Amino acid sequence: MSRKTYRQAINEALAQEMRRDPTVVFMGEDNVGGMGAPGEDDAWGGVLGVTKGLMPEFGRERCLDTPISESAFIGAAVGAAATGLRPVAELMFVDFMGVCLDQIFNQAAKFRYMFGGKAVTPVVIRTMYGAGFRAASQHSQCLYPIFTHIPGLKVVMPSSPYEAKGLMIQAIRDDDPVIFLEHKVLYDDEEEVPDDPYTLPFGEANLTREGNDVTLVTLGRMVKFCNEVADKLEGDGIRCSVIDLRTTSPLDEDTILENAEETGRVVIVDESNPRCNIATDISALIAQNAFDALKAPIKMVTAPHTPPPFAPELEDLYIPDQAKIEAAVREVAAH
Amino acid sequence: MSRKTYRQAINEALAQEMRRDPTVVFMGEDNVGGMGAPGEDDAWGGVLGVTKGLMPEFGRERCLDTPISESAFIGAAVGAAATGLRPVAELMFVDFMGVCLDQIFNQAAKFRYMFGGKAVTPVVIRTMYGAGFRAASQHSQCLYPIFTHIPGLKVVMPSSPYEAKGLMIQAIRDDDPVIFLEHKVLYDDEEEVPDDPYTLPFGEANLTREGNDVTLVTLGRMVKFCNEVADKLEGDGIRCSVIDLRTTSPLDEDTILENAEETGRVVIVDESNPRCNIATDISALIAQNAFDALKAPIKMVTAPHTPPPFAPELEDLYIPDQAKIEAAVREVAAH
Amino acid sequence: MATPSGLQLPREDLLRAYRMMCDIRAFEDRVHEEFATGTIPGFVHLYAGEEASATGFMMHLGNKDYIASTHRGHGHCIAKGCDIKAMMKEIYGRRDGLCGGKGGSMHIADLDKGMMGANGIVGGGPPLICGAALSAKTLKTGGVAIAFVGDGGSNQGTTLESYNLAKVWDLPAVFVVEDNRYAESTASVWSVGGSQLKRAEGFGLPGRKVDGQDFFAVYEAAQEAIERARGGGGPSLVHVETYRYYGHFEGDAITYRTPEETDEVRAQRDCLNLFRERVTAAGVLDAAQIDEIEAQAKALVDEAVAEAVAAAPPGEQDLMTDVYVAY
Amino acid sequence: MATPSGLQLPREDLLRAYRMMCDIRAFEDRVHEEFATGTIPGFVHLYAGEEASATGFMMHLGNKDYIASTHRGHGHCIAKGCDIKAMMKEIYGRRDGLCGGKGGSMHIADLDKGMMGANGIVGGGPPLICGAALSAKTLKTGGVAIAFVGDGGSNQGTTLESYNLAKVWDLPAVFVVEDNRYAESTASVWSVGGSQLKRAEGFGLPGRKVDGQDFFAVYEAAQEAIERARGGGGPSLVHVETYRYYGHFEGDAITYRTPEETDEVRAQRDCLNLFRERVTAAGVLDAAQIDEIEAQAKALVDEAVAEAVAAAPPGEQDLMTDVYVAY
Ligand SMILES: Cc1ncc(C[n+]2csc(CCOP(=O)(O)OP(=O)(O)O)c2C)c(N)n1
Ligand SMILES: Cc1ncc(C[n+]2csc(CCOP(=O)(O)OP(=O)(O)O)c2C)c(N)n1
Ligand SMILES: [Mg+2]
Ligand SMILES: [Mg+2]
Repeated sequence: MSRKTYRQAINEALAQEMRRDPTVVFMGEDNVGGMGAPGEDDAWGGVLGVTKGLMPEFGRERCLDTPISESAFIGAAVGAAATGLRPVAELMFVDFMGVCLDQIFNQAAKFRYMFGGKAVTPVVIRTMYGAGFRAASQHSQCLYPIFTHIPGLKVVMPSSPYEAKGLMIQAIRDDDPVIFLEHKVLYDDEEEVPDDPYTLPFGEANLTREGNDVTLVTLGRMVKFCNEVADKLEGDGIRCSVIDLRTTSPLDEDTILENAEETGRVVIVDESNPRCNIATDISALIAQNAFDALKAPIKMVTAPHTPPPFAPELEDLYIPDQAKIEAAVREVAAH
Repeated sequence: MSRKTYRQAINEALAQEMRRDPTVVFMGEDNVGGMGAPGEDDAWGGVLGVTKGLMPEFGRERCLDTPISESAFIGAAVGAAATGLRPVAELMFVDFMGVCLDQIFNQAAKFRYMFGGKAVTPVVIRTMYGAGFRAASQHSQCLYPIFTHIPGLKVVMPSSPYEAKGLMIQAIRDDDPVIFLEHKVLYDDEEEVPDDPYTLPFGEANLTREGNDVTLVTLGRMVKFCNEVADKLEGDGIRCSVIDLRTTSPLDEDTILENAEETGRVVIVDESNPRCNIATDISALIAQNAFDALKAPIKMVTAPHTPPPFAPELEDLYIPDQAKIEAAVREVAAH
Repeated sequence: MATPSGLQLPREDLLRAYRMMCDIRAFEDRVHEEFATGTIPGFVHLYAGEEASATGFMMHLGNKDYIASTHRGHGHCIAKGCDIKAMMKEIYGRRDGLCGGKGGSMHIADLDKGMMGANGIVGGGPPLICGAALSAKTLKTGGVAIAFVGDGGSNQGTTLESYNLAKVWDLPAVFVVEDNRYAESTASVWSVGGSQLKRAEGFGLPGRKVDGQDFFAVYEAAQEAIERARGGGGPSLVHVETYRYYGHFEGDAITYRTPEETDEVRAQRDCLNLFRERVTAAGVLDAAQIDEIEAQAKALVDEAVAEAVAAAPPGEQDLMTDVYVAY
Repeated sequence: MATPSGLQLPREDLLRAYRMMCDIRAFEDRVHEEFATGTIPGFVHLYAGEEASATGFMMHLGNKDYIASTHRGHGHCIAKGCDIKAMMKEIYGRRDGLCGGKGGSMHIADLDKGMMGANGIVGGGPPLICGAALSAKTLKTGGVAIAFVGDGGSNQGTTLESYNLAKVWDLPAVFVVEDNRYAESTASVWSVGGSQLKRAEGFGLPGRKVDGQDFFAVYEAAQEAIERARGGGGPSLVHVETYRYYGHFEGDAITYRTPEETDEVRAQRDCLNLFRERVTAAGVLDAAQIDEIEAQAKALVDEAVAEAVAAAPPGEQDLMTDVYVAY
């Protein structure tokens, strides 16, 4: 056990799985870096350094740089997964899905069904999401609702270093295509993380706080915000449960519904744009299945229906923050 | 006024707008057909004949065939829209979005915001969606929740020939990027459609039936099914309102909420896959804003969380049908 | 032009090749007929006319070699060794079809046979084949991977990116552009700027053009490309000039070309006829053997249709299975 | 090599060209400095070193001509005539920045100036430029459209498809591959299979390679390509060999190349130095004029920074505007 960043936790998960299983390879733009260039050998480790240090141990055959050809190399990862490898492919920013989505949603996600259960496609697509870097409209989106909408994909969103390591190891060992979403603002977050390999299960949410007044359902970076709000409100006598979904597909419906039934008051916090997102998804689940237990309208805290803006002042307004979450909880608690 | 099919209604809308406005052009694979080929001149008019007959009047300069290069030609439509034309581009099946989504969601949808309000991008992307043709997993999807999720796009889903003509003319005249979704099973549907041009507004739902017991919220092909169910249940004393959304973005929240408040009982029928879709979106809207008026859980009738299957027997089970809708309404009415 | 190497093939290989071509032709002709009766659902794209292409390549492949096909996949499937009866059942949407009735004509696959699927997405296959080639290279299986793509599909960005990725990663891959002159109604002389061979060169791939109606020419070009890939010589491209006899899909009124054009190819350049003439003229096979193979193919397809018609469809219990390995 | 045509440019054009290059250099050098102080938010990619490329092309363009840029867009913006002060404000995220502070460095655009935007998506521009060229052709504006793309972006399928579409539609378009040897940390000698010129040929486009450090060479190649497009001669490609002085983005530790490599280009092949030497040696401009232009550029950028620093950011009332024309 030692303190590790989110970045280190993912790196360690990759290293340990690559040691354990020779069929695990990774690929992506500059994932090692420096191909054909006169400088250092392990030059980059990805744009934010997540895979740095792995190539010297595992070699260029298993640590692959790629041209800027997402369709080709994400598709190659999918094809390799169907033929014996366990590739971890990096889509640098989730915002780039538009140039390669077909290989993800029509190929990887559908092979097993279209082929009558005969295909196994254990590919992991790592990708960076979320606002907070002043990276503007094309480098700050969430987009995980889109993957969640697609049958055949699993969608994983680690909220902390501990979560990241365990979920990444599970993702690599999992036999289905997994979209693994890393929040760019979390990479330097640090906490105690076991040194040995471990897995965290998909489809089992993590109850990070327990309280009988209000249920907060959330995911990714927002888990941290929700825990902070829950801590603060405890002082005011409002006791919140906080559910970290961990995976949006599969979804742990039981934990959500049980908790919502207990409190009767629900706030869902989702960093993505508001239409057809995880907040609406969970809200609908509860409105259909726990209706009779509800004591208040279900509140959703999300980004607005706009692209992510560049200016820091606007981006800060765009991101759901502790103040907005607190206000929503207070409103629901008072209903 | 004369009887026209859905196909003819769309064709007529295009013809009338092209006559009115010389900047309107259309493009797509085989949209005229026969480029470079030794046969007939107006050989195809698109794979299901929607644009057939327009080229002889408007010429090859405004009626453009394309190579199978969706990124390039959908992007070209977007670029042309930003520089003076009003292109109507056909993405043959919405299932093909994965090879060109970037030009739609990162370019067209975001220009105006990213450029501080200075860009105008009046592009229409026509595309065919939905199950029922035994066309299997990659040619039968709905996917409109994905477009609805993206700020900057308008999403239009005509439910009948009359709707199709008026909404298409509005789409062409509209200054924002519009995704215009045509259900492949509706093309041969026929009804009375005015001969003169007319527009139907975006963001104003159409109340096709009025009743005080249950509110059915729906769209596209499902409107027909819901109306049939409403007619049938009327005989059993269950009076339904049926709301045809017409556009999912913008969304007519007022009509939905008013009607839901009146009946207190809501069933949402959405042909798409169940996670993060229009059904969850509407459900969440109501659970947040009309909660106190609700008398029953909000029911959703959707496709299951699977790709569309090929075998007719499976596809028929996959599609939300009148029996499933009726069961949901009865359940909600009885709560 | 007959290549000497072709006619020097062992007799059993000649028989095997002709059987593949006849199986495909019989299959496609029969599906064409059956479709017209309304018993086959969905979109169906037939490969009749192009048999020499699939056969010329697949003769060199084993089960550890992978191919990715297109929407026009029956010929590739049959040549790669997919079970013909299970294929027919799949096309009819039957529960014991090759894909449980869930895929249909556009999604027939058999990974055990190295057949990664027909594909409903034009340009869907080439990236996948880079992956299969990467597996072969990384796991040192000795296998190669081949992407078939149409003239229309050669304009899809996914295809073009794959040429480059295969080159840059130095993969044991072959790209086969089956140019049957049309993509739906659009002629390749119009849609393809430049040329297939110059494109190959543009990405650093060796390229070669062959007469796709001549089995022996395809066979030899395929051999060169596949041996190069297998021997570590990297990816390459083969441009196969061929022709489809039926419409783009079943139901196509074929207004964009003339019946004369089709008649001429059928009469002058049919790949089965050319093969037959070649081997009988050279005396390496005799007419009776050839006739027997043709008759066997038809009989097999007759049986396949009869069984498919009689087979049971999937039911409610099948709708939700096979989405995930575990969920 | 100096081209005679270059030095025969009218004096005012030489002055204009040098001013463009100096404005870009001063802008980028200063943004580099300011970024290091932490006052500029976001991802910033600088064009310093590549000025002759943007300038050589933009000298031939007017407001009815459109360009699409890349993530490394400042140089293209300045050369296309975007207001430098408004650009600086945009980079600082100010309310009266060129895009209201909503776009930032990666999304500066000014459609009135024919600048269709920097682009955060590699390969985002070429399809758009096919559209701008289509508008020019259909509306008979006489305009041309130019897509700038990096060596890395030349491997993106969207770029490759656009070559073909421009050819097939016979558009007044030019594709400029600005090959600065690297895409992030990856060298173009590795990532680009084949070559840019052979790719152009592959799609039927005339292609030409130029020394991008030599303004006059770029100017002439640009003239040829642009005149061809404007005259109805169709699309073409120019491969510009150039170099970026700073890291991929500000903050890059530049471990993948050697400082010596950069020093050598700066010392031997700097496009401003080469221009200066050429025109002063030929006696068409004198050193004092050149110095004055440089000083003016620096002063302008100083003012731009001062105003940007002092300018107000957008606020809550701006968050939800500009998503739609009407909603
Ligand atoms: C991405 C995508 N775009 C368009 C289509 C529709 N479509 C199916 S087949 C086809 C023509 C393909 O032509 P070609 O590649 O030459 O193959 P052929 O049909 O001639 O065998 C088209 C346009 C598709 N399936 N996928
Ligand atoms: C589709 C997409 N993939 C990857 C990236 C990340 N990215 C931004 S710039 C860049 C390198 C681009 O290299 P090049 O095209 O040579 O342009 P340069 O930076 O050298 O000017 C990459 C990989 C992106 N923005 N978009
Ligand atoms: Mg073809
Ligand atoms: Mg570069």
